[in-house]
Parts: sequence; C-alpha cells; structure tokens
Amino acid sequence: MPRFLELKVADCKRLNADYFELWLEAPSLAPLCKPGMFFELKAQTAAQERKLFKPISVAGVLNDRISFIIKAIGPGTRALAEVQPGETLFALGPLGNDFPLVEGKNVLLVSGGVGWPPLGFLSDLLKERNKITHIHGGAGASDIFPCDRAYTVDGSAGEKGLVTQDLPQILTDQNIDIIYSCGPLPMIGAVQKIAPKIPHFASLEAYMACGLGACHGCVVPVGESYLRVCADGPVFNAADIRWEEI
Amino acid sequence: MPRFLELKVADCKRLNADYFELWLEAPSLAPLCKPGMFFELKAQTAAQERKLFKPISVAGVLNDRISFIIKAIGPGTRALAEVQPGETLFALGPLGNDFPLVEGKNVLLVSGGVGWPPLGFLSDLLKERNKITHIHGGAGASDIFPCDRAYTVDGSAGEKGLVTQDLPQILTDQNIDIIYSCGPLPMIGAVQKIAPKIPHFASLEAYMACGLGACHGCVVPVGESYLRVCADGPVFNAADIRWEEI
Amino acid sequence: MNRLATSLGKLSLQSPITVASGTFDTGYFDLFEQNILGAYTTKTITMQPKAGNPPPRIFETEAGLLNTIGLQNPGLKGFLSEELPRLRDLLDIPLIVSFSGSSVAEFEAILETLEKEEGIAGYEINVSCPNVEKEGIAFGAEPDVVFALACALASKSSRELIFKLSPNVTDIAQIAIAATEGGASSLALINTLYGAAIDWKTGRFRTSNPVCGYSGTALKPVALALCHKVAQAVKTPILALGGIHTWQDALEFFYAGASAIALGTAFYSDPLAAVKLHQGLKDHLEEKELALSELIGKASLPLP
Amino acid sequence: MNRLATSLGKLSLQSPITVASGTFDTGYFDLFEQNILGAYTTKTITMQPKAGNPPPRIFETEAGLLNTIGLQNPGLKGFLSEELPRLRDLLDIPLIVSFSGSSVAEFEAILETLEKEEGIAGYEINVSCPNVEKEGIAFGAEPDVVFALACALASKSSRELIFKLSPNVTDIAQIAIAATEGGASSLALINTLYGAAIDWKTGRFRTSNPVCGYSGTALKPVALALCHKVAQAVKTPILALGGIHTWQDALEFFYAGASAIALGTAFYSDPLAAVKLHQGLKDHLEEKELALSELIGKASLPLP
Ligand SMILES: Cc1cc2nc3c(=O)[nH]c(=O)nc-3n(C[C@H](O)[C@H](O)[C@H](O)COP(=O)(O)OP(=O)(O)OC[C@H]3O[C@@H](n4cnc5c(N)ncnc54)[C@H](O)[C@@H]3O)c2cc1C
Ligand SMILES: Cc1cc2nc3c(=O)[nH]c(=O)nc-3n(C[C@H](O)[C@H](O)[C@H](O)COP(=O)(O)OP(=O)(O)OC[C@H]3O[C@@H](n4cnc5c(N)ncnc54)[C@H](O)[C@@H]3O)c2cc1C
Ligand SMILES: Cc1cc2nc3c(=O)[nH]c(=O)nc-3n(C[C@H](O)[C@H](O)[C@H](O)COP(=O)(O)O)c2cc1C
Ligand SMILES: Cc1cc2nc3c(=O)[nH]c(=O)nc-3n(C[C@H](O)[C@H](O)[C@H](O)COP(=O)(O)O)c2cc1C
Ligand code: FES
Ligand code: FES
Repeated sequence: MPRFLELKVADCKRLNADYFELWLEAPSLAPLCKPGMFFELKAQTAAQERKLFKPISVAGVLNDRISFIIKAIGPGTRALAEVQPGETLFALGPLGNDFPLVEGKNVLLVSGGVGWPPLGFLSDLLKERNKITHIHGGAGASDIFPCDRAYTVDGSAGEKGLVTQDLPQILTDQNIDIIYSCGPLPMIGAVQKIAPKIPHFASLEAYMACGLGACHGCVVPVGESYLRVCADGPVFNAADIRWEEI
Repeated sequence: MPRFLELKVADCKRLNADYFELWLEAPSLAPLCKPGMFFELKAQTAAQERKLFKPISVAGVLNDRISFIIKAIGPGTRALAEVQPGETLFALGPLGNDFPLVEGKNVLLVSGGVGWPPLGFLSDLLKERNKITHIHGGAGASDIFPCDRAYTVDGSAGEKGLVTQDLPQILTDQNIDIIYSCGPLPMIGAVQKIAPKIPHFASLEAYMACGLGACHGCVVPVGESYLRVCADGPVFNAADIRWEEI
Repeated sequence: MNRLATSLGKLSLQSPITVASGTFDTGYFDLFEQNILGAYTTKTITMQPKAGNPPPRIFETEAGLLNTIGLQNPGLKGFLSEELPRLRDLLDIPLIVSFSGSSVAEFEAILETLEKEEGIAGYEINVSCPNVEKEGIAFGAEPDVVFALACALASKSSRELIFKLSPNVTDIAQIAIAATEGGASSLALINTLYGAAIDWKTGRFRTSNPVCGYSGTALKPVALALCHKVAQAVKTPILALGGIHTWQDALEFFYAGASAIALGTAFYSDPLAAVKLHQGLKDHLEEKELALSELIGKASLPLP
Repeated sequence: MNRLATSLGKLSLQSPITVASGTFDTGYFDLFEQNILGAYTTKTITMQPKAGNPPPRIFETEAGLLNTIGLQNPGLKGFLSEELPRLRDLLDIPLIVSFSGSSVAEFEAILETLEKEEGIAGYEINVSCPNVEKEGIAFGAEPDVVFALACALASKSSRELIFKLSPNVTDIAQIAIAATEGGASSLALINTLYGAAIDWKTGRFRTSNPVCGYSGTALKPVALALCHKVAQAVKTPILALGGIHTWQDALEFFYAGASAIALGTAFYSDPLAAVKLHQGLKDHLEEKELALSELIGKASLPLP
C-alpha cells in the first residue's frame, strides 16, 4: 500500500552534467521497494507547489535509505536536483508492480537513458543466481552508467549507435533466456521485434498525473485495452503490448 | 522617463516582524527620485516570474542608493523580503508624480501603515524650511515609525485609536497651513472631511498592473473622470477626489 | 456541532467536499479517510465499454492540466458487475454515479438500469458528450436539449439528479435554467474548458487529440464567475468545481453560492488536498463561530 | 533576410508581434524600440467617451489577471483630436484602431469617420460588447449578427478588417466562419474569458464588477485550442493572443495556424516580453534556417 510522506533527504549529489543521485531516509518504505517500483516525488518549492509529482524509479535500497538516479530535464527534475541534505521532499510510493525474478538463467538487461536505474537495481538482485549481460544506451557520454556494453548516439562514449544494434549477436552469443528492458518505447519495441520469442519484461515510461491508477492518463496499448503504467505496470510483458499502435 | 533595470541589492534588513528595509544600487536613477514617486519592484524567483510587479514608494535616497520600507503582507512583498545583498531584482521606475514642495509653512504629515515611507522622505526635504508635525497610525506596534504622535488600533504603541482622532485639535494648535497624507483611502478621506479648506496633497494606493498608465487598472475617481494612480498620481489634490464614491 | 454539514438537493452531506468525476479513485483512501468527503462520485460511465483515446492523454501546462482520456470505462454492465459491488462495500459516504449517453434514450436506459440497484444516492449527468441526434453537438450546449433530457430523467428517479454543466457555452445561465426547469435537483459546474498544447520543438500536439479538456488552477476564476452567474439565475443548489485546491478557494465558491465543492486536479499536486481543505475550513468556521450554511451565497461587492 | 516577416490579411508585418488592445500604451516605447512590434493596436474606442467602471478594476489570480476596466476611453472625437495625431507622429509601424459599438449602425458610423483619417492601416472590431438591438447579448455571440456586421463594415473600407472573437461562445468556429463570409480579412482571438475572484476573508468580490475579463498565462491552452479550431474551419489569417509570454509560446501558436500574435498581460510581468520574444524567435529561426511563414499551420499529431 503506497504512502504519502515528507521524506528527509539524506544526500543529493551530482553525477555528471545531467544526472544526480538522490538518497531519501525512509525506514518504513525501504523494505517494501522492489526493482521496477517507483515513487512520485516533488520538491517543496513555491514554484512546484501546484505542479505534478515526477515518477522516478527506485534505483536501489541501502538499509533505511532509498536511492534514485535522476536526469534533470525540466522544471520538476531540476527542482529535485536542488534539494539539500536535511531538507524534506514529498514522496508518494512505493508505486507500481515489480519485475518477476528468475534463477539460473542467462539474463539480458537492455536500458536506455533514464531506464538504467531500475535495471541497475534489478541486476543487484539477480546477479548471484543468474548470468547477466547488461547493455545500455544513451544520447551521449553523460547518459552512460555501469554496464557490459555501452552505446551512444553521438559516439562520445562506448560504441556509436543504438543499444539494439548488436542485439541479434548478443542473444545467440550469450544464449539469452530472458530479457528485461527499460527505456523509451521505441527502444523496447525494437528489442521485442528482434527477439519476439524470448520472454521479455519491460518497464515503461509514461506521462503521469495521479500515479495511483485514478486518472487513466498514463496508459499504453496492452492486450485488448489501454492499461495504466502506474497501476497496471510499469512492468509489462513486452509481448502483450500492441506494438502496431506505437 | 522611467527605466526598466535589474538593480543590485545593497542591503535588505528586517525592521520588525512585518517590515523590512531594502536598499538598491541605482546610480542613474537615485538622482531622479522625489518624494511621492514609486518603483514597480519584483524579486527574481521562479514563483514570481509570471507575477505582477509591486508598487513601492521611494523611502529615501543616499548617494547612489534608493531605499524602500516594505511590509511583507503577501507573496510579492514576501519574495522581496528574502532578497540577499549582492543579488539583483527587477525595477521599473521611478514612476508617478511627486509632492509639491513648500517653504515657511506649518506642515502636517498624516500617514497610515505603509504610507509612512513617502512622508518620511518628504519630511527630510521639508524640515529645514518648514515647521513639521508628523502624525502616524497603524494597526499595531510594528506599524509605527518615527513621528511626532503615533496611534495604534490595538493600543500596543502610541495612543490607542485612529490617526485622525486628534486632528481638529492639532490643526488649530499647530495652525496648520498644508497637509500631506499617505495611507488607506478611508484615512485620507477622514482627513479631508475634517479639514476641507486646508490645502491637502494625498498620495494614494491602488492595485496596479502596468504601472505605466497603459492598463487603466489603478484608477480613482478624481474630478470628472477616473484618473490613474500610477500615471496621473500617485499624488492628487485631496479636494479633487470624489469622496462620495468611496 | 458539525459546522461543515451541507446539503445538495436531496442529499445531506457531512462534508461539503466531494470529488470531481474521473479524477479520483478509492486508491486515495489508502492515504486518507473517506469521511473527509461528503460524497463519492464515480468516473463517467457509458452504456458500452469505452477503450478511451490513445496515449499521450495528459499534459501539464503552466497552471493546469490537459487531458484527453476519452471516457475510458468498463461500460454499464462492467460497472454493475465489477465496480458497484466493490464501492457499495467500501463506501460509508453517499455514492453518486456519473454517466453519459449519446442520445436521450441511452441516458434513460442507463438511469433505468441504475434505478434497480441499491446503494446509489444520486446521479451526475455528464452532458459534455456529443449528441448523435444533433450532429454531434454536445448535449450540454443547447437549452432545449438539456431541458428535454432533464425532464426524461427526473420523471424516472427520485434520487438526487445533478446536471454537470460545461463552461464551453455562450450562456451557462440559460443551460442552468433549462436543467432546473426540466427537473435537475442540483447543478455541478464546471466541466473542463477546451485546451491544447504543442511541443514548440517539433510542432507536434502534446496529446493524441489536439483539443483536450483543461482543468486545474487556471480554471478557478472561470469556475467562480460561472458559479456566480448560475447562482444569480437559479436557486438550484450548486456543486462547484474547477481549480479548487485550498480551503480559501472553497470559501470563495461558498460565498459565490455553492452548497458543496469538488476537488479534481488538486489531488495530483497534493494527494492530501481534501484533508487540508477539510481541516482549514473547520478551523476557519470555528474561529468565526459560523456554520458553512451561513456563508453560502453571501458574496458582496467590494468597498472601493 | 527577415525571417520574422509575416502578413495579416492585407498587412505586411516586419515582426509577427503585436499588442493586445487595451493592454498597451506608447509609454512602453520608453523601454524598447517600437520596431520590435509588427503593428500597434489601440485600446478599444467607442462613439461616446466612456468613464469606465469604478475601482477596484483589477486583481491578480494564481495564473492570470482579472480586469473590469469597462472600456474607459475618450470616445471617437477625443481619439481623433488627442490620440490619433500623436500616434500618427510617433509610430513607424502600422496602426490598427480597435473600436466597438452598441449597434451595427454605430459600428458603421465609427468606421466611416475613421475612413476619412490617414495613417490607419486597419481596424480591429471588438464584438464582445452588449448589442442593444439584441437584448444586450454580446455581438460576438451570434453568427448571424457577426455576419451582418462584417458585411456592413467590409463594404465600406478597403483597410484590413480584423474581427476579434470572444472565447465565451459555444462554437467559435461558427463565429469565425460568419465573420469570414461577411468579409473580415483576418481574425484576432481570443478576447478574455469570464473570471471572478472573492476575498475569502470578507466574502467581497475583488473587483467592482463580480464578473471580469480573465487574461494571462492561464488562457494560453484555451487560446491555442481555439486557434486550432478556427484554423481548421477557415483559411482567414489569424492573429492569436491569450496568455502568450515567450517565443516558445509564440511558436505553439504559429504551428497551430496563427500568422501573427499579440502580447497583453505578459507586459505586466515583464515589460520587455516583446523584446525577448523577438530575439528568441529570431535566434530559433536562424538556427533552424527557417522563415516564420514555413511553420504557420504546420502542427502535427504526436508520436505515441
Ligand atoms: C515509471 C517511471 C519511472 C521513471 N524513472 C525515472 C528515473 O529513475 N530517473 C529519471 O531521471 N527519470 C525517470 N522517469 C522520467 C521522469 O519522470 C521524467 O523525466 C520527468 O517526469 C520529467 O519531468 P520535468 O518536470 O523535469 O520535465 P518536463 O517539463 O516534464 O519535461 C521537460 C522536457 O523533456 C521532455 N520529456 C519529458 N519526459 C521525457 C522523457 N521521459 N524522455 C525524454 N524527454 C522527456 C518534455 O517533452 C519536455 O520538453 C521515469 C518515468 C516513469 C513514468
Ligand atoms: C503607489 C504605491 C506605493 C506603495 N508603497 C508602499 C511602500 O512603500 N511600502 C509598502 O510596504 N507597501 C507599499 N504599497 C503597497 C504594496 O504595493 C502592496 O502591499 C503590495 O502590492 C502587496 O503585494 P503582495 O503580493 O505582497 O500581497 P497581495 O497578495 O497582493 O496581498 C496580500 C493580502 O493583503 C491584502 N492587501 C493588498 N494590498 C493591501 C494594502 N495596500 N493594504 C492592506 N492590505 C492589502 C490583499 O487583499 C491580500 O489579502 C504601495 C502601493 C502603491 C500603489
Ligand atoms: C483526468 C481527468 C478525467 C476526467 N474525467 C471526467 C469524467 O469522466 N466525467 C466528467 O464529468 N468530468 C471529468 N473530468 C472533469 C472533472 O470532473 C472536473 O470537472 C474538471 O477537472 C475541473 O475540476 P478540477 O480543476 O478541480 O480538476 C475529468 C478531469 C480530469 C483531469
Ligand atoms: C487591462 C486589460 C484591458 C483590456 N482592454 C481591452 C480592450 O479595450 N479591447 C479589447 O478588445 N480587448 C481588451 N483586453 C483583452 C486583451 O486585448 C486580450 O484579448 C486578452 O487580455 C488576452 O490576451 P493576454 O492574455 O495576452 O492579455 C484587455 C485586457 C486587459 C488585461
Ligand atoms: S497516472 Fe493516473 S492512472 Fe496512471
Ligand atoms: S497600473 Fe496600469 S494604468 Fe496604472
């Protein structure tokens, strides 16, 4: 059951020009967090007062603390980037479902940009009992996080190109049993197209208002209907998504 | 001719629970400022970005600096209260007309609350060549500034009551030749009613949008029409105001 | 003494705070107690299930929210089988069912079906949908259509009948009069304004439908003006909504003539908006030693 | 090459930025050069002088401005004797005179008088005023009235004839079609929405008229939606306004089909809004190697 709290900021540090890492003190919530779940966060500034919360995936949990890795791209995330340790912010969560866990598998993680954090968290949980290959892509060097193979559109880090470009090769070389992905819809769609038969769980992004399943604003075409990313996801079976509508 | 500038804050200090004093560096504007004139000021915060400027009277000038005495009563004035020395703020001014000056007269200054600053400034200019009596009133002790007789509604400073209560007495005792007033319209109206025959110049307050005479938002009923406090005032001959409409 | 008690037509409400149709869900009761609210309004249901519009469906503007949900709902049958039993079990507060139709007959059919169900205190009639019998012009746009619809529905039910009016009309007072004369026992206003947003980088609309419903803070002055206009035109109780966030906002609407208010978009910037509104209103009325009912419609002109 | 050049019906404008009637005055030219603007629009004048409404006339809301100025103006004669000569001397940019009347005959009489004067490039017809011949319903509310008015005025002038439309109507596209068919050579939209505010402490309206005109940031999504609706309905050039502040805002309107835009309330939060808009637009178009005219009406649907 999600909670709505003012959480204390334990730390907020810049990782590079675009990203920062936020740590929140949340003894009652930290144990509930699983990879795929997210929070609706909001800074307590006058300018953000009437604004929507920002959905941000849990990037990790350490004792009483929850971490988030956030790209400052607009007013909401920029306001979050400026919170100071000791201050509080508004948090609604944990929200959404989580990735199903596996054992003894060859696991491929595919992430793009801000899709990295939930897969980084997932990787921590899976790595002892599975063989993991994590490929990650982004627009430029600042979008790159720890992984086995990195790709950038501008070639400023890792290989130049899209994260999906070597996918067929990797699937056979690593004999992949299951795929977990998180990133822009077109990326997830490309993965699904290349590997339609491999079990594939994708965490989706969508513009959100309520975060609680009330507004039906955050839907994606799944199965016979439009499902809510916040309440029915964010993790979906990639095969169920109606890719022809995307 | 008014200018629109980003002015550097030389100082901003709290005077009491409600009021603060703001000093701006404005070498090109300071020499233009006369008692009665005002600026449209605005803090450079995200929350104030799309907000109206706040009309604030010039409270004094010292070399290159202009001072303001401001009561923090709402979002606009509270944002001004939080500016730090060295920061800049937006200033449009100097705006409006000024009080006509006199010599060799028995002058009465009547101010209420935030009406004090322009009369304080005026007093500085008049005091060498005139005999001045300054009476001032407010809701409580924090509204009281240097004057000859102070009145508060709650009795927490000076005499309990309205600034106008001893007016008939003062007019005769001091043999007053001319009155300058600034404060809420009902106060100015009361003064005018008690002393209809004495020359009386009043600086008026009004809700303002443009501050430049463009929007016709800040009018008062004067003479045959509605005149703009920002561009036709703020100083009016109190006898010209259509008091029956107020 | 419950200073917050109010009534909306035939309904006695323990709190004047309700929720805007389509914006709220029982999930919020994980965050606060339902008795903060005076009533619970469902999202609008239609005869047939509706898949709704494709994404993107929402976009936040400087001072409000655009949505083009497209009335996604499980249809009347789905509502009766899945939603209604759950709501009946869960709710201690009056349940108001919002519904819409594409013809007067369809509205009547939905109402007749709902009349057979227990646990429904009232209906909120959403007339912002296109009328198939009138070239797709919204039901709520024409006084004669609203009058006919109100007559048809009022004659079939003794439950509270709330007509929810759209602000996108030339003269909302005429619509309010028509609904009242037809038998609406209260009026909810306002539904969303028209709104749109475009990504200046790409020239693409931000939502799958260019023209959306516009809600939130930006609407408050519009909603208040229309609440005043309607309160001047009819005596029918008003459920006011549109951009309400705080107890001070709510007071403005009570003064303008609203008997109750609803929160919608406010929940998305503050999930506890209703709780804070409730507390603030309670404290204010206690301090003033007033009951809410003493303020309703008591707005006056300013001193110059 | 002037990438910012545009046209509005018969007018060629060196800048697509103009000013909203009633919000602007030549006093602003103390702060910036007039050639930032493509044209100058006067406040609305009427046949007889108007004293306007008593104070308080304005109030700022969370995201906009309420005003009830009441068309204070010196009347046609006063305008001709005091304002027009001054404007003619001062302006290097086209002058658009906004006027209004209380009957078709009064509109015609004003136009006929202005036709005799030089230095006027066009007229902006403000149809938001009550029509004395039609029980005080606003002129702009009824397509047939708008059509008749446009016919009457278009036949008497070869100058640019801009009809300024109100958003407070059920279907603005119908009004736009009527104005176009009657002979309006361009359309300005939108005028203010209805809006009100009440002081929650006292229950008093914040302005001397309870129902005001509502302008500013809050209006932008509404103005954009209506600009899109009108652009879909008619080919008549559009002068868009309502809540525009930044060059990004302006781009949204160009994509939605506007040939030019106007700033109003924006001046009150930033007196240099037009200068920044001009610069931002210029830089953007240079970076993209585009002329403004290439963007107009090029909005498209989003990728899902
Ligand atoms: C379930 C979920 C989990 C998420 N987890 C994370 C996370 O762990 N870390 C993180 O940094 N972000 C995450 N996001 C994305 C994050 O929510 C958005 O970046 C944020 O809402 C942007 O808000 P803003 O106010 O800063 O910018 P906005 O003003 O909303 O957007 C700024 C600009 O960026 C564009 N934009 C908005 N969203 C995106 C996007 N997703 N990708 C590219 N451009 C965009 C907009 O069009 C706009 O032009 C997640 C989103 C979802 C739905
Ligand atoms: C020509 C002129 C000169 C002025 N000079 C000064 C000055 O030197 N120092 C100074 O402190 N102020 C001065 N004022 C008043 C000042 O402009 C207002 O207090 C300010 O605009 C309030 O803005 P805000 O955003 O802080 O509060 P708002 O949100 O605008 O108002 C906060 C609350 O206070 C109420 N309120 C607003 N204005 C007043 C008022 N004047 N009196 C009582 N209640 C009010 C409102 O109804 C509201 O409830 C002057 C005004 C004018 C027109
Ligand atoms: C996401 C969303 C969904 C909505 N769905 C409905 C609906 O199903 N039926 C309805 O009558 N109004 C619907 N509305 C309109 C609201 O009930 C309300 O009239 C409007 O949002 C104004 O109130 P607010 O500003 O407080 O949100 C919806 C609004 C939003 C934001
Ligand atoms: C103070 C003020 C005065 C106005 N006066 C007029 C007017 O005389 N004639 C007119 O057609 N519109 C008038 N308007 C409406 C504006 O021209 C414009 O249509 C509206 O403000 C929306 O634009 P904005 O949001 O950019 O201000 C006025 C608006 C304001 C704020
Ligand atoms: S954000 Fe409201 S349903 Fe998902
Ligand atoms: S504030 Fe605009 S005319 Fe005075």
